[in-house]
Amino acid sequence: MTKLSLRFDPRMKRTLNTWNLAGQMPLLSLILLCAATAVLTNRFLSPFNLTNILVQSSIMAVIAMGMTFVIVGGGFDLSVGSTAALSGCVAGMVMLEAGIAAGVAAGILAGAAVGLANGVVIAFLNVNPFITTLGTMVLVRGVVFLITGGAPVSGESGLPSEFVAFGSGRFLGIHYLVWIPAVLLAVLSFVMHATPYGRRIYATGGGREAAYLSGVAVRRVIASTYVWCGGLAGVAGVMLAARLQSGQPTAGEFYELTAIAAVVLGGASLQGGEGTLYKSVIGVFIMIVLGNALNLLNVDSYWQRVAVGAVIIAAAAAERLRSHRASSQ
Amino acid sequence: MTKLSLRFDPRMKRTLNTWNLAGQMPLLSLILLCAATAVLTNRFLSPFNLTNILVQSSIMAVIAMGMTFVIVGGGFDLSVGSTAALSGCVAGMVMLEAGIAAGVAAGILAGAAVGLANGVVIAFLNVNPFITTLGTMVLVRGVVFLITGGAPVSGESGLPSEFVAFGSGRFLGIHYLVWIPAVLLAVLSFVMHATPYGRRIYATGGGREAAYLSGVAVRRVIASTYVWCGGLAGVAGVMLAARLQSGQPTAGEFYELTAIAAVVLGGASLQGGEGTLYKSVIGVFIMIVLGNALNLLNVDSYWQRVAVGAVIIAAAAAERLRSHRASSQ
Amino acid sequence: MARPAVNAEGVSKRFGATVALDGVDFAVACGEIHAVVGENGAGKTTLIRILGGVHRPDRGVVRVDGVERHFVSPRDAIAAGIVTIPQELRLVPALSIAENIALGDLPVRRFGPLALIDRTRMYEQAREVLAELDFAPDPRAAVASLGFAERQLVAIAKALRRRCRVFILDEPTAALEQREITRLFSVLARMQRQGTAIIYISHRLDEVAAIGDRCTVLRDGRVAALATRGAFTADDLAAAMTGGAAKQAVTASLAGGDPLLDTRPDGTTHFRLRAHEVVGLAGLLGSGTDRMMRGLFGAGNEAARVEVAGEQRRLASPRDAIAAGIGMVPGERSLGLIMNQSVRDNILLPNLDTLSRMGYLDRDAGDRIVAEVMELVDIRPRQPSLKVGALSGGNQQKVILAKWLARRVAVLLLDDPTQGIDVAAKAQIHALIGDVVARGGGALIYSSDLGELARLCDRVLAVRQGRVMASLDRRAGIDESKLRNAIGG
Amino acid sequence: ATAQQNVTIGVSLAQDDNPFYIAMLRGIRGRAQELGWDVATVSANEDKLKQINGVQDLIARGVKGILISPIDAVGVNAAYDAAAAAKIPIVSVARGSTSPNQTIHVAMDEKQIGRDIAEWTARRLGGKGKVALLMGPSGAPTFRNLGDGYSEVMAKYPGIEIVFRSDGPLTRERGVKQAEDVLVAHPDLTAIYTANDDVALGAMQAVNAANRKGKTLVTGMNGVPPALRAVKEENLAMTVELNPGEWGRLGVDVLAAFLKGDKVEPRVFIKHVIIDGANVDAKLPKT
Ligand SMILES: Nc1ncnc2c1ncn2[C@@H]1O[C@H](COP(=O)(O)OP(=O)(O)OP(=O)(O)O)[C@@H](O)[C@H]1O
Ligand SMILES: Nc1ncnc2c1ncn2[C@@H]1O[C@H](COP(=O)(O)OP(=O)(O)OP(=O)(O)O)[C@@H](O)[C@H]1O
Ligand SMILES: [Mg+2]
Ligand SMILES: [Mg+2]
Repeated sequence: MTKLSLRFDPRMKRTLNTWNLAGQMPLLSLILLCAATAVLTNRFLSPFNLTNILVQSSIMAVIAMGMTFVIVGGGFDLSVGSTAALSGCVAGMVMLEAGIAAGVAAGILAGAAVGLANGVVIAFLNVNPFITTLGTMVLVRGVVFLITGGAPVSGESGLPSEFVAFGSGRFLGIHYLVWIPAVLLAVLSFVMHATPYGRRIYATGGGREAAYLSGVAVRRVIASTYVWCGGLAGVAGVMLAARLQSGQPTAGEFYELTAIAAVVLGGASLQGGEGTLYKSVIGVFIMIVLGNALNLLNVDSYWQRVAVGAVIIAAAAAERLRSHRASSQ
Repeated sequence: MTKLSLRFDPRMKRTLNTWNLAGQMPLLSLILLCAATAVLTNRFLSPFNLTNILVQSSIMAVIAMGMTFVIVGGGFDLSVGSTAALSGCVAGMVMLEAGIAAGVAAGILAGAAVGLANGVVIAFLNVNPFITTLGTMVLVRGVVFLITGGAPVSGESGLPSEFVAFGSGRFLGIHYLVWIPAVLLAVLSFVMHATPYGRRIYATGGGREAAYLSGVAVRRVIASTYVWCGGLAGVAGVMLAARLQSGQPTAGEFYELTAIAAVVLGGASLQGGEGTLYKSVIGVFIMIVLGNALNLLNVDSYWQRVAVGAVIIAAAAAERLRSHRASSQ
Repeated sequence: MARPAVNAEGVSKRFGATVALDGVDFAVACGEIHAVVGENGAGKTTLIRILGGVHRPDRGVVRVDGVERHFVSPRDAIAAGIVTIPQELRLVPALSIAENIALGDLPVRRFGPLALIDRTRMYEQAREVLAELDFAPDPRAAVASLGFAERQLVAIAKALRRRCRVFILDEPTAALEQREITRLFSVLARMQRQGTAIIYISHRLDEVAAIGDRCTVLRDGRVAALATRGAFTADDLAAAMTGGAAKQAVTASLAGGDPLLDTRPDGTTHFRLRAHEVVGLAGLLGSGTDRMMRGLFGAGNEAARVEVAGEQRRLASPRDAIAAGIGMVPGERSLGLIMNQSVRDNILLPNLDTLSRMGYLDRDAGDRIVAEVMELVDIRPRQPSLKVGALSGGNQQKVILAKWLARRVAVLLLDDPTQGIDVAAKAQIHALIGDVVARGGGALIYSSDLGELARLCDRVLAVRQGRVMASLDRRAGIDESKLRNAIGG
Repeated sequence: ATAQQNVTIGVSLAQDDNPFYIAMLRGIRGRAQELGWDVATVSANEDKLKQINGVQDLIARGVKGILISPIDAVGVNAAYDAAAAAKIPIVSVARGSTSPNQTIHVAMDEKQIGRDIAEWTARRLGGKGKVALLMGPSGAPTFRNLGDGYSEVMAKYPGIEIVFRSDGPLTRERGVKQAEDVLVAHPDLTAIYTANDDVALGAMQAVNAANRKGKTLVTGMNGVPPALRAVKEENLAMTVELNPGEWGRLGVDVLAAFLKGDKVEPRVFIKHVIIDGANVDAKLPKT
């Protein structure tokens, strides 16, 4: 072992070593899916459709990144869909009164507040994350209906036009909605991999007791992952409001399951301690491209469900190949 | 320690020792809930309403019992709602052709078959249970729509009248629909606690590696829990068809989350190895009584969600009191 | 030698790039105790896992009574009469002691096709086998309520209960006290007389020399030596294992620096640890030494109030303790390590704050520290990116020490740090403790091996029921028997 | 003085998060207040069992009559049976049931609405074009009937081809996403039928983003205010006004008449009105 090789990030090294197959199953699945669709319909690779896919993936990608924090930290969050709806509606309502900046800030803060509540209950009261976030999922949805009266939030004459324009606008040819997850991915990957805080999340998820005995403030770390998740669900909710040109109280149903599926497809373990942001985003692409492909191919909506279910299982089974050698049983 | 005391089931003894508080939190929560409601409305304790509650709980109780098998065995099943819909529709379709008995059998078998598929993928291919059963949840729903064309199954002139009568009939003053979970609870509790097979489920969920090294066929045990879960979801689906006087392809949405919530409220651990059937049924009662109480009190449906979410979290937090000492941090 | 009850012929096993076994021949006869020794990672566990049906060999065959067998799972091996006490404790914490003991072969009463658990018999059987080990817990208590060493006894009882022809014990005594060890040996002797073939793995070489009829020494996955009783001593074994002469453990320095750690003088648990001093804790099973240790580290139920280097401190969490310059090596490795993370990540975990440069992690500095400390502690292989779970037990233990050495803590709390560790590694760990003490640190050490305490410590505190009952000083002479009397063994 | 003992009626909604039902409930509450009645509401959120349970809870609560919007024509018949057993009249509003115990049905003619939308669209297209159908949730009969009526008429136009058909939730998000995908598959799409205004508003966004405004017609259903505004701005080609508030009031009136002992027809229809550029101004809420 030379002195030099020590300077490499061991993670990167491992990735390189095993690039060929293991660890890259999610990417391979995605490429396979794209290739198959491209063969079946030439419209798939049209610039217009690729833009569609990016935009359609953008919101779920932001949610899945938040979910990655929680899952790596050993947790679980079912409340992201309701939280996104709350944030979108709060953003819309505040925006109509106090301007775009205030609205956006309020929406994101509302999301982070839900995350904080989840985090405190789970980490400090030790309540099971599944049941806690199931509770908040239902509760927050109720709050959304209460504050909106169940009606979409768009005021008399719609949300502010700059905000609506943001939902479909572009910068350097790429939608703003796509820039957001791109920038977040870069920044958050840095947080998870290059900061002590990030390493503590992995350690806590990988072995809470051992992390605790190594001086990690495990409760605070766990609570913080839910704040990230809630805050990012808030960002997603605001993006959704921009895209739907309104705050939608019913938005975000089933987002939690899609997001968790994406993160798991990206190779994270629900046991905690494993998972990578960019792979979670690949997991999102798998889910979105699949839906897009089935729509392009005009597959009957009943068969679509069958196909989606089958592909989820198949992709997860493929991902298992990777870890197969690692686990003895 | 006298010879006599050896004859007691240790579980019972442990329960007796700690009866006062620990381990009985679910029951206490339920009693508290009932007492509060009874104070607020005198209609709550009317015989009509108590019958309501029993009938309303019956189907979810059957599903929750199946879920208890899976969760005790260390697994997770999101597909029970779709499975119940499948079983109800299959039962209806077969019944219209070949009579009630054949229909009922076909429905239950369809459920068990889904469970077997889940079990094989999870136990033998080692795919994550969350993602596998999320996949089957979507896939099976697609299959239900395909076989029914999306329309309820009730034939030209409805399902056989004896079957429909069964859905509202009584035996010894108690609805058939209530007898089923009552009998199942007795039989299955016996299976889980008094047979070697039952203890192997607990052992596998509580320590898969240890069970494996002790010669337990862990994979077969795990797969079997999903078969129970699927089969019982099948029973629930047939009960549902009787109650809905038709096979309903859209039935059972969100049942999975309610069932898991009930099981966890009943003190089971999603880590596996812990959980008791009768307590899961108490968890179901908590959920159903809560809905009943909110309806009787004419709570606005938005506030209902807030209340349901809050109570779920509160009940889970109360249950934590029990295990609080166990967890060091 | 009689016909072997079970034997392995030319078995090889690789894990990825690691060759765990390379053409090993091994046999054990009925009524024989065949000991297996070797350094950490020599392949002992792998060998008996192959015999026990957990692993399948890449090459070579396993024969039972001369008949070739291909076990697919432990169930097959158990059915063939081969029962193993695994090295890593494998019990189901949520189940009762009796259920754990009976697991896999629950006693039943039959009613036609129906088989029901016979609880009465289950408890009786549990009580019986536990009694053979002089251990009398309530068999209905959950295993989760037992201490680590008590669980070891349950694991032994569990194996004893199975009527078996071949009995494999993988380091059964690692966490045990002399008293339990003696009991175990008498049980083994009886089984031997009844014709059971016994395979016994241990790092306690004097034990091996005492009870082994034959002894196989493994080195780097090969058989380095095979000797019969009388033809080997503990020193010979050590030499064969390492391929050279082993150093004996260091003796501690002269004590007496400034006080490093002083518990509040609340009567019975009061004691003081000085710089340059190694203080031992001795106690029987359940005497509460582990709780004392956790408490001092801020991980007990209540915050600890102690004086560290003359300063009053309230240690409410391990974080406080670490900030005060204390490090702990817990008694269970899974509590000291995050198994699915790399050696590097594990070593850096308690050091992240010192590597923080304006919020981000200084990777280069981290790599330097890891490389340095891996060299110092001699972790093999020197591969910082390897998952800790793939290391042998001895190396895992060294990684835990490395975490604290990288931080240069002043006080080390060590809960049975050499449990399950080979002689060479043990000597290395003793030397490392010596280094810490030499540069002005102090160490508080619990060990299940009283001899180790006697050799290592300047002072030993005898603990009973969580209280310090006596203090033995090196100057007054410490030896095993004195210690045993002091702790009531 | 007669209403000393307050009459309480029960309302069982199929959903509580859909603008249609929210408006309907508002109509019910408004009319009930005028009559001095109390209203107890339960919502099923599209779960049939939950709807049966809710009706039982209403009965347990002692309501004098029930307005129900049944999720399914057969599936919640047990609720009607329970009401009949308790001798409480049960009036279906909007959706209907096959139960013999259904007292009255205040209905819309779903198939006819579907046909009317199709006729309107076909006329606009001049009998030629490619059409996509974004229908309602799988298994919901209302939306199946709407779609069937629509398809039935379109089948009579040889120049019109249905190129895409899909079930899905009634959300704006789904409208955007599916319209985007369909427009990729069929850039020359000439019309999108949607089962609901929210879906229509989403589809409309995708159409505008693809620069197909005016070339791909989007039709809605329900006539909620944002949809009316969109019709006014010519983003949405048309929608159908169902006036759910009026519907709710009618339901209460019918129940009141029945409770008084007046004779009521078993089926009462509510009128639907097609709203397009021609008549939208009259319908827009006054600002
Ligand atoms: N802890 C473990 N270590 C190594 N291998 C394991 C472990 N657990 C399971 N396996 C693998 O799982 C396989 C089947 O295990 P198990 O005995 O639980 O399955 P089974 O289906 O019940 O048995 P069988 O197929 O023999 O009837 C074994 O062949 C083994 O390879
Ligand atoms: N499942 C596994 N995956 C990868 N490597 C393994 C695995 N099991 C064992 N090894 C490696 O095989 C070698 C032999 O390990 P084994 O556990 O047999 O050693 P041992 O002699 O029992 O050591 P110890 O005294 O520490 O228990 C070691 O290098 C170890 O790291
Ligand atoms: Mg070993
Ligand atoms: Mg097997």
